[in-house]
Amino acid sequence: MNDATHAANATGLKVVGQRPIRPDGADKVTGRAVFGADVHLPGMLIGRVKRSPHAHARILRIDTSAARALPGVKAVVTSDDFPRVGSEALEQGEGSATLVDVADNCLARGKVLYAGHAVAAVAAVSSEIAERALDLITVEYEVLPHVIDVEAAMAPDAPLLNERLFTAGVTPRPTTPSNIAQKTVVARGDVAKGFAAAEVVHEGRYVTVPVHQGYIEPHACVAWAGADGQHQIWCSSQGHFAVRAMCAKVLGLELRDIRVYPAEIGGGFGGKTTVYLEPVALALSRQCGRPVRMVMSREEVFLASGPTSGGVVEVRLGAMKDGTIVAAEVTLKFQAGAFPGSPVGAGSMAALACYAIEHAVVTGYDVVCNRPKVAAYRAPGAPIAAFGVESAIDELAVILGMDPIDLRIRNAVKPGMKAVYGASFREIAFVETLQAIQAHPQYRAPLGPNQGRGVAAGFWFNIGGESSAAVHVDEDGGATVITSNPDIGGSRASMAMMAAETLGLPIERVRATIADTTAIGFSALTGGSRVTFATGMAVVQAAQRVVQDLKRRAALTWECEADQVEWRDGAAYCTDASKEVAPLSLRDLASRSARTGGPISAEVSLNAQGAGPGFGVHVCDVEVDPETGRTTVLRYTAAQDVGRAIHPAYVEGQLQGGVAQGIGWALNEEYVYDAKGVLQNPGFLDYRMPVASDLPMIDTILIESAPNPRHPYGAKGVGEVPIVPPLAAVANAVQRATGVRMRALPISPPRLLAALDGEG
Amino acid sequence: MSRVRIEAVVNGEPVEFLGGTRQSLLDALRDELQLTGTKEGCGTGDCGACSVIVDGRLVCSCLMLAPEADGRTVETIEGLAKNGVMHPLQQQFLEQAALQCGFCTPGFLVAAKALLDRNPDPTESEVRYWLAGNLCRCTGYDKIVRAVMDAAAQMRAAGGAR
Amino acid sequence: MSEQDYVEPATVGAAVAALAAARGSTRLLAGGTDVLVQLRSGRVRPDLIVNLRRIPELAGVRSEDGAFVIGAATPCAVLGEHAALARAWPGVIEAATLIGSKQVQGRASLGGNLCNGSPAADSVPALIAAGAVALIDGPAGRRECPIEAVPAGPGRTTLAPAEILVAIRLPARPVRSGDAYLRLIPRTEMDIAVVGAAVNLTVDAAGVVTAARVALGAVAPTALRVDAAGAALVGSTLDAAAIERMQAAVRAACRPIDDKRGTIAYRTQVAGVLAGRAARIAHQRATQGGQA
Amino acid sequence: MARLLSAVDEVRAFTGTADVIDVQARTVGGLIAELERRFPGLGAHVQQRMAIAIDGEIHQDALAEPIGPDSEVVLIPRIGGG
Repeated sequence: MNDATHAANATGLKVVGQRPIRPDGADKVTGRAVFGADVHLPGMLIGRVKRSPHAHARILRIDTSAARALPGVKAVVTSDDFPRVGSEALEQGEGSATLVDVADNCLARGKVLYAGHAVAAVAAVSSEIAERALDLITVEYEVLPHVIDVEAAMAPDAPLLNERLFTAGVTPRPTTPSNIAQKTVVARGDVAKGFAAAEVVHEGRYVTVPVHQGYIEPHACVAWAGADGQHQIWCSSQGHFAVRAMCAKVLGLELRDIRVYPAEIGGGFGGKTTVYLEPVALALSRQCGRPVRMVMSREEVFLASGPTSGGVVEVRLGAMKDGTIVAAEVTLKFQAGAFPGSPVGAGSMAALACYAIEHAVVTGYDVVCNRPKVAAYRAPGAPIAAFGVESAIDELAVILGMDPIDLRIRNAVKPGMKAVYGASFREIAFVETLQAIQAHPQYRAPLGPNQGRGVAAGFWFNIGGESSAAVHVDEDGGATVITSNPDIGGSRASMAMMAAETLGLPIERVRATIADTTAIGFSALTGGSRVTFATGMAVVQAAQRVVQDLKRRAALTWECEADQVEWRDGAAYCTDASKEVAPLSLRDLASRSARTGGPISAEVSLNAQGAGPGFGVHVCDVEVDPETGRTTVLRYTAAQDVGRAIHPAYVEGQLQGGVAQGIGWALNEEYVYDAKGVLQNPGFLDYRMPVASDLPMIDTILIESAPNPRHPYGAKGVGEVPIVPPLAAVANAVQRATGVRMRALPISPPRLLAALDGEG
Repeated sequence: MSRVRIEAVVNGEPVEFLGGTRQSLLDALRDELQLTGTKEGCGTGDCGACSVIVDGRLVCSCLMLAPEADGRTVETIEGLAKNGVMHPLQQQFLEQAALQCGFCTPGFLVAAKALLDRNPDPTESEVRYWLAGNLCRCTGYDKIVRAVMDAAAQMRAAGGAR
Repeated sequence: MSEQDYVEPATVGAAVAALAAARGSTRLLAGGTDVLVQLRSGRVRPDLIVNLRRIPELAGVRSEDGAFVIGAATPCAVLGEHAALARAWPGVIEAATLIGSKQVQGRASLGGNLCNGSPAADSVPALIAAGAVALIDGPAGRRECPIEAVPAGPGRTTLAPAEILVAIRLPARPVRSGDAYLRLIPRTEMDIAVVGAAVNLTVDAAGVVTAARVALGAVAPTALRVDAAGAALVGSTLDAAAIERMQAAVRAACRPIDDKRGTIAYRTQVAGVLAGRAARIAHQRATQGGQA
Repeated sequence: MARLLSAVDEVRAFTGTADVIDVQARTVGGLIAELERRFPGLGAHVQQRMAIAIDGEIHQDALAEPIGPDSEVVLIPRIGGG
């Protein structure tokens, strides 16, 4: 069972650390929750997108006249309806993209860069008419050679996606264009000296393929242009302020003229941090003045929305016989898709972050190719880099004859040590997390024939950033917490809990809501495992301001000094013994708020600093059918340094969800392209994500021995670390079960059987 | 596509609506009857988010034509709670955090109800294989399976299915 | 499409008449689990859809002196709950109840699985191994043919334009018979078979195989009956040598393709593995309970 | 005087080869102005594309954050999240 050793009750906390029912839960289990596609407005039109059948082609001519003439069609747009924009950088979760690339990805301009690239869109009174209108749009293409594999795209003679793209990060500045958008280097010490001193050197080349976030809700939005130039958008996204900013920039509008309402979001995992439909829907609505609903089909989600990179990870480790790793050299080549912006930067910094290696260099290449533009996917870049590094470390353990966890403990970063990427660690519990797995019953449990056990570790930075939150006290002494971060994994529960704890209220008297862009201050998007940390900090500060205000009002009522009032368990107590006064509860003060200054509320906006990095260690048991190459996951346990779990059940849920995605990534998920660069498996039948019967229960251990002092309740980001270890944990388990080291993902039955038969 | 008159009993209520002969039952429930609790995740019967129960049989509403519902009973997520009182499955999903984003939850609840109607005491494996047609990307299924088994136990203790 | 583009005939005759009278393209609907997907993707745009689910003859299971007659539109979930059928033909029922999820099982039918013409259809190898017979009706009246005569290639059957598959008859079978179906899918559910293998055999009192039929899925343009494989088992008690002979015959018969689900080498290799395992299960079922 | 380190070569593009620089600054804002003065373009680059770790704690866009006299300041690429 889950071994949640949370220290909440030890610290006198009453709400934080408990497992209350989330305040927004009932709507989601009764079907009342409104997701993007559930928004229904009078006179609403249906929008559909015409997409490129070619992986790479110049657009010669688009003829939309027949489509415009079809009865029932109310608007048609192409990139001609988008203003020309510049190449300023846009903040978009991990995948930093430029404005012109985002715009060109919504509606292609001049060239289509992947099969599925949007070329035109229509809005009509029914989806049937909209579909017929798409068939009436004719597009003349000049088909160009295409390239998808990352190393093929790097080759000097590869077809060029952008003749004006020169590799950044290389001095002197190259003069010939290339598909390599950027080269990055993260280095420390003297690698040559390190390898010279090493007693054992181990090398490996590891390959992953593109995978999709796999959220079950396709992208959806409704846009409604106002006759006065003030527009409204309802959408499922990870950040409606980010959607507002991107729509305004792409369409050349003012931020104040676009109001974005957050619908419930059906999963994102980083993939809903950009825009695909919203600017197009708004452009269509501006042409006809009617609301336009656009919902991607599942096929469109796979064809045209951002997966993560496929990558090549070359790892070289130099170690002493006692297991100390003295030198490491890693090269990462990541696909960026149609436009620059793969997560190779973050992947480079995360690759060796778990280990104190004196001499290290990580070189990264961001490479465009004829695939959908990459978007962030949960700890972007780290799972790919970790698949290489954690597999190589496992092989090193075998060479050195060491227990794989002992080898990791020997090299593990500890508080005060400097990370390879430069910053030094403060409160971390990586060693304790390793020891927790080593002490877990699964690590010693006996294994049968064709069975094997693998371990792997993982790291993610976690970020802070800008957040706003408000706390309103009702006249009857209840409270409402308002934030602007879409809640995907239950964050409204943790916001309400942190406010309740600070106000001294039981959780039942606190509600949490997500406000639209006009009703709360700006917040950066939900991603980077930042919401409980950064927005939580804003919630607690707002609640603290309310408590200060309540103490001031009590002092006013008792006519004593403000510092003679204490706030405990939701009530004000007077410390001046001479005043025999009964305590004043929140309900008392709220019901008479008019007499003490008016309504009680506070809003705080901040840029949260000091986000604490997270570490995960996983152990996975598998059984392999030697005659068919099928792998079955028998048992799985994930331990993670979480600072302090605010709502332990939802923290466990983050670990279990990340593990399931990681297992899918390791075993069966992949894009299959044909010779013409067209995706062959754009659907849940042949893009094989794990189903319920594929997985065992996933046990979790929450390590809370290093709370983050920069957060009022010690919280750290937890959402992204869990997806980093599983790829290597599964691969290492398969190696122990079969003796075959699989260095390419996915480890699908055909590939594993071929390897078992020696053709690997 | 022509439209035909359809009479069905949805969540115990007789309804009458016009449905297209190429319109799926899923689209009819959502666009004609405004019952948006049933979701489209794929439109090809591979994700289970559109699960409904027709004449007692668990099906994907995206794989049925609207006219096929004529004369039949349809149960959707909106009908699981009776008179505003949540079904034990709904309660257990909330208490055990068996949902995160909640998009797949309606499909899981309807499918789990169909299971417990048939098998009041399922093993973990029986729950997992019955629910294999419902994809979830957030939870890793652990808490969903536990919530279904605990709801089954709660219902057995309370004397059988409601 | 002004005139009727969707009909639900109440009898086989009315259905055949509707098909014969249709001017444009037509599509039959039983469970709809393939047709709806094709409609949604735009791969098919039939002018007329004929829904067969309200025709009594195509629904339900009847047993006639040991044989079973299964209505072509009967949902596989119903077959899975039919105790006598499941006891008599565990292999056929295994195959039928592997098709898709529980939700798909609530609609998908053996008739649809057969007439959709997918080489990887799960139920077709088991029906072929069982020696099942297709009962067909059309303008030229009723006819019968072995199941293996129906598929003609990916997405194609030998049925004439206005013909309808009415039912599938599983023959009465001698005592001490057993059948089994296995398939290879990367996950544990929800995938289309990369390879499928069915074995149906009868043994004598000593457990020696007196009759055997082996059929494969997803290794040729249609499901494949492999007579040489069946013959390799006859006269044996499934000793290792007999199994290897049978596996060699199976692999020799495979003509698979490389596609997004599997490679030629993989399908050929695993077809032998599954056929061997299915044979052992069928033999065990035959010697244990035999046919009730 | 704060000791500035960088492990990332995108900084070396501005500073030539120096990985360790001593910089006179009491806040992050002051540091960025000083870097812009001594290595034209580096200040703007750090402002837009990088984060700053002061004694191990990462800060982004925190111009007012104080820098102690013997603080260790590290320039690292800006980190996002998925």
